[in-house]
Amino acid sequence: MKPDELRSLAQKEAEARKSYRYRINVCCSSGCMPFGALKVLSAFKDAVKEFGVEGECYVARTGCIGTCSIAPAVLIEPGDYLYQNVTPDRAKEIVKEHIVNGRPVKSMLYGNEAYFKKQLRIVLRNAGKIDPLRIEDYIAVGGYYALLKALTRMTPEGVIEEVALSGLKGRGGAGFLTGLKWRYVARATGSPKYVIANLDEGDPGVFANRTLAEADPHAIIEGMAIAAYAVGASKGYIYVRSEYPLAVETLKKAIEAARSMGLLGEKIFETAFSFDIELRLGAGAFVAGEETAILASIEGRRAMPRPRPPYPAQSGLWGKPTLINNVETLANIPVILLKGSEWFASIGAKNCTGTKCFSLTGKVNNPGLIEVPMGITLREVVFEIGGGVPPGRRFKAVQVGGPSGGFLPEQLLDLPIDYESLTKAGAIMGSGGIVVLDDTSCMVDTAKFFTEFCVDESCGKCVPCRVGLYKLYKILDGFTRGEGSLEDLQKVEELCEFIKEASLCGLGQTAPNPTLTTLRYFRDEYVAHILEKKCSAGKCFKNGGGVGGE
Amino acid sequence: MAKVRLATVWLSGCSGCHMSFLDQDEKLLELAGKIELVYSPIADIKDFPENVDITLVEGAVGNEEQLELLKKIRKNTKMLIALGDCAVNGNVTALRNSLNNSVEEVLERAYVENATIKQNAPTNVPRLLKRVLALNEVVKVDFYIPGCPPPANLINYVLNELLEGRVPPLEGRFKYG
Amino acid sequence: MPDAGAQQAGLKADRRLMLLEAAIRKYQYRKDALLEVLHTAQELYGYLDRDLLIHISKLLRLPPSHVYGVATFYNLFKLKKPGTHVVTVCMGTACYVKGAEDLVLAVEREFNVKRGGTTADGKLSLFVTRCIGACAMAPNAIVDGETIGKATPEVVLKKIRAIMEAEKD
Amino acid sequence: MAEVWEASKMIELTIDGKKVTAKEGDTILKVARENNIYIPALCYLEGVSSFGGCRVCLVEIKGSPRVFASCVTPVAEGMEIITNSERLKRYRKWAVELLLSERPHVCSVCVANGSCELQQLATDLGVDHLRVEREWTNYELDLTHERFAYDPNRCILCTRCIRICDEIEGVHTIDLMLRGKNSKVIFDLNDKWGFAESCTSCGKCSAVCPVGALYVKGKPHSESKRKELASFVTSRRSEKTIG
Repeated sequence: MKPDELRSLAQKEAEARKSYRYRINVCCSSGCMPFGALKVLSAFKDAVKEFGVEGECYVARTGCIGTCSIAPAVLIEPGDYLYQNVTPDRAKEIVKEHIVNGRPVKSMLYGNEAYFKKQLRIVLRNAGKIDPLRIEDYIAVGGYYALLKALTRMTPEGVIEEVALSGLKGRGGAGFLTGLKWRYVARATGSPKYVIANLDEGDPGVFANRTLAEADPHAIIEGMAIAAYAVGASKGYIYVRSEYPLAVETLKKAIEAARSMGLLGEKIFETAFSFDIELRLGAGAFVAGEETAILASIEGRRAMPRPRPPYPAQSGLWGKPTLINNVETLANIPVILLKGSEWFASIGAKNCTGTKCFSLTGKVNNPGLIEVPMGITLREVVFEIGGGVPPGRRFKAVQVGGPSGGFLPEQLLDLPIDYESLTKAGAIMGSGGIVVLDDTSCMVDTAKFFTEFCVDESCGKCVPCRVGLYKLYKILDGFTRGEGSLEDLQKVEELCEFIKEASLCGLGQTAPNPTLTTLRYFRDEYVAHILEKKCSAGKCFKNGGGVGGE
Repeated sequence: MAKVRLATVWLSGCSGCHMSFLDQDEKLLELAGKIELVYSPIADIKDFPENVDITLVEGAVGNEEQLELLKKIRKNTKMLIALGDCAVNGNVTALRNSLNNSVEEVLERAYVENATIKQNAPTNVPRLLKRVLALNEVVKVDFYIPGCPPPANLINYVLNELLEGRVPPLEGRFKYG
Repeated sequence: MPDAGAQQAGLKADRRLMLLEAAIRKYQYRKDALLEVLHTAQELYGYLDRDLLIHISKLLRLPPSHVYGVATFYNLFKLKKPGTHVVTVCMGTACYVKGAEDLVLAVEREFNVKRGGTTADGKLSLFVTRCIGACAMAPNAIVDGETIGKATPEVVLKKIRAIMEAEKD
Repeated sequence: MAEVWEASKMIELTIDGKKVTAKEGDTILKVARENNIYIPALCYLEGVSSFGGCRVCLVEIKGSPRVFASCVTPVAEGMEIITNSERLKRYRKWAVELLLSERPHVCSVCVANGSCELQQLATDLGVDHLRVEREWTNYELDLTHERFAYDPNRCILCTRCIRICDEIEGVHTIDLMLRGKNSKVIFDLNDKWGFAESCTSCGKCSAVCPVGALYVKGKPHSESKRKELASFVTSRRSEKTIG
């Protein structure tokens, strides 16, 4: 594709968009699909024809709008009218009233403004508003312009500098400065170099990356191409969980579309830069999301992490310099290049710029996919965006950071969301899961649940993680069945320290977090389990013994 | 100075640790000057006494009677010592834990399948526990003397140190297992 | 033409085998394509049996133990034939918090099947999975590919019973 | 050859306060051993690639709060390494205790009793009891090979056998199956050893097994064991890995 062709295509698309008075965006992401989104989509298409308004009303199949609790969700532009729990019957009524008569159907609207008020959508800028399967839709909203800019008006070092100045940190969890990581790879000797987009979002309860891929796959592809240009790579891999069939399909089609338009392949935009992407599927191993394990998996081996150094930046795929970025990190890149690092750095908190996507789930009134500026407090997320816990229940704890994230109590809710504050409190940013617990959850049982998850997902290479976690699980399991003594609590702490400090990779190093934070903030529950055999949530002691109230 | 009240107990084990204890030979005489043996399989005392200073326990906990006895020992003893590997970690006694069968199947295997005469499992004896337990799985243990069996001089060394009021470090002095 | 080794490995020279070998050719017999090849094989055959693994190891020139190690490392690959019908209960955080365990227990009890296993008659398999990503509709169960959101034991059991009944007719 | 020597720079560092000179790129464990400083290790085997799994050879490096597996961490100029702090002893003890509790390691009925590296470590580190519950796994004993035997109940998953079979014998008969606590050493497609077609019966695996999991039938374990490979093997290997 020539630079001019991109511009003229964008223009043509934008005009076509303008020619419609209304645009009906039907969310067809994994959150809405199981609840009949495709039927709703065809119902809208039929209704538009039936009422003869297909000339002024465009029906689009889009990605996630973010309000997964009201699936299937439909967004009508202009005015961003959001309809909830739409059925094929309701679709017909909406077309008749809203489009034909110009009267939005108030009774079906999702009237929750607070949910959107504190959100800021940069990564999810296009989610729910473009058709992910039409590359033209992406180009119409300025897609691939950043790549064009990078290739034609910036040096690789200039791109790295821009990303570095933006202060963007890796969104995969560890929070390493993205610009710095790129520089390491750019400076590493060895050829060829590789770029890997990490979409192995194995954390239970986290679906931010999946939603991004389903809603705006080209943002990831464009980000990867820019990264490849910056570090000098010509080959990229997207590593996706195979449990995400829709994301896999969407990405596959997006890569093909980009290839057929010449946005991937040889001599992109008639420059010397060539880059192509291959999709690689995971197969159900949480640990494969770890940097060195992802390498093993792409090389077709057991996804067992290896010690670092050498870091993948020096010796990655097949021993070559490799850049591994989370897909959310990559989706930020095009915006940073277009709007500038200064603009990006002005968003969020000091030392922690930009936004973060979270899947907000658990005992909260408005679960869904949210994107918030860094530095926002947990209270704002849980109570303003999430609308608090269900009526009649009491907030107990919030878990940030997936299965190895810590649990934070009420008194820490004013903590700002940034890498440092979370780590200090015993939680982690992780890949973006926020799970809210109310008084129906037992903290001992919950710690046990997450420890069990990590036991199942441990690769088995190092002793602390393979054996230590299992022993920890057994002790916690004992507590929920009325076994154990107060002395065991100290043993648990010692064992946790060993696992945290001596494990080989991030899985083991963070796996004790749920146990350690529940011990730190909810010790009284452990004591009640041990001494009184009492579980205030009524979860434990179900198989004989104990006096847990049901 | 009053003599230290010492007890030795034999739970589920082969008695090899007690043999090793007796192998202290002439050093036993020295020891005898400092202690009073208040309970032991080698002395005919029916009930485990109160106010015991040190109890050496050989063997793992294999049946209900031993479970009760060990709890009583703990209650009546200042310092409880696990003597030998069965007491320390179950050892040979606990090998039956690998058979995921019920207690009945274990008995069947031992007393019927592998018996040549009188093929029937004993009935009027304490019931076997489902799982053989090391001492520290039941009660708090104050000191461990590993070995199968622990050598006589190790037992002697530990006892003498303890009688002197010191807790001897064992790193490198014993053989694990 | 199917590879000569296929018959040796006891595989039928059918369409599935043709597609599998075509996929392997597409990856140019590269050793690092093992995961992709296993994915393809499982899609075609439903599960990975011994003959299939031997054949793959020969074509990719990988040691059998390596292939077996990889196939068993990843949860998704099944080495045993699953039941005619499959129930999968999501055990992700959101689902667990909202009572997914009760769903599993209900199915286990009613159909006498353990999680990860298949009923004695081979009719029903029960699997648990870690997060299908529909957390806002937790708890979720998937019965023969159909997702049931905000599931209760009653609804899930009813659905399974209906499927099993339909089978009988 | 000459190139290789020129390429390896010599650097200085201290181990436990002792100044030593080392070749750049060498691991901490190798340098320590060359200087007669003992760092305990279990999964490490000279002559094959390092695994870094047992976490027994952990050391501290001044300036970092972390601990490092010395068998895989390369030395660097000016590094100050501590090999024997109280913290390290605590961690090593946990590692050995956890291994002993993972499967039924009953020394008195084990072929390796007296020549077992795990047993020796337990002794050295003062593991006089286990703080966690023992697992009594019941894997089937594999006696199908005419010369060797395999008892998975004694395996500590150090992967020495896997590495030597792959890297020295070059056949890769052995690998791991499953993962995490269910991991198990297997031959070919989880076949019985005697039926594993690719096995050359060379015996290297049993010679390097640190415990009594793989052993030669009818021969005292102490006589069939080797902690180190023949020097011609190790020297060739280390040359290869310099570049």
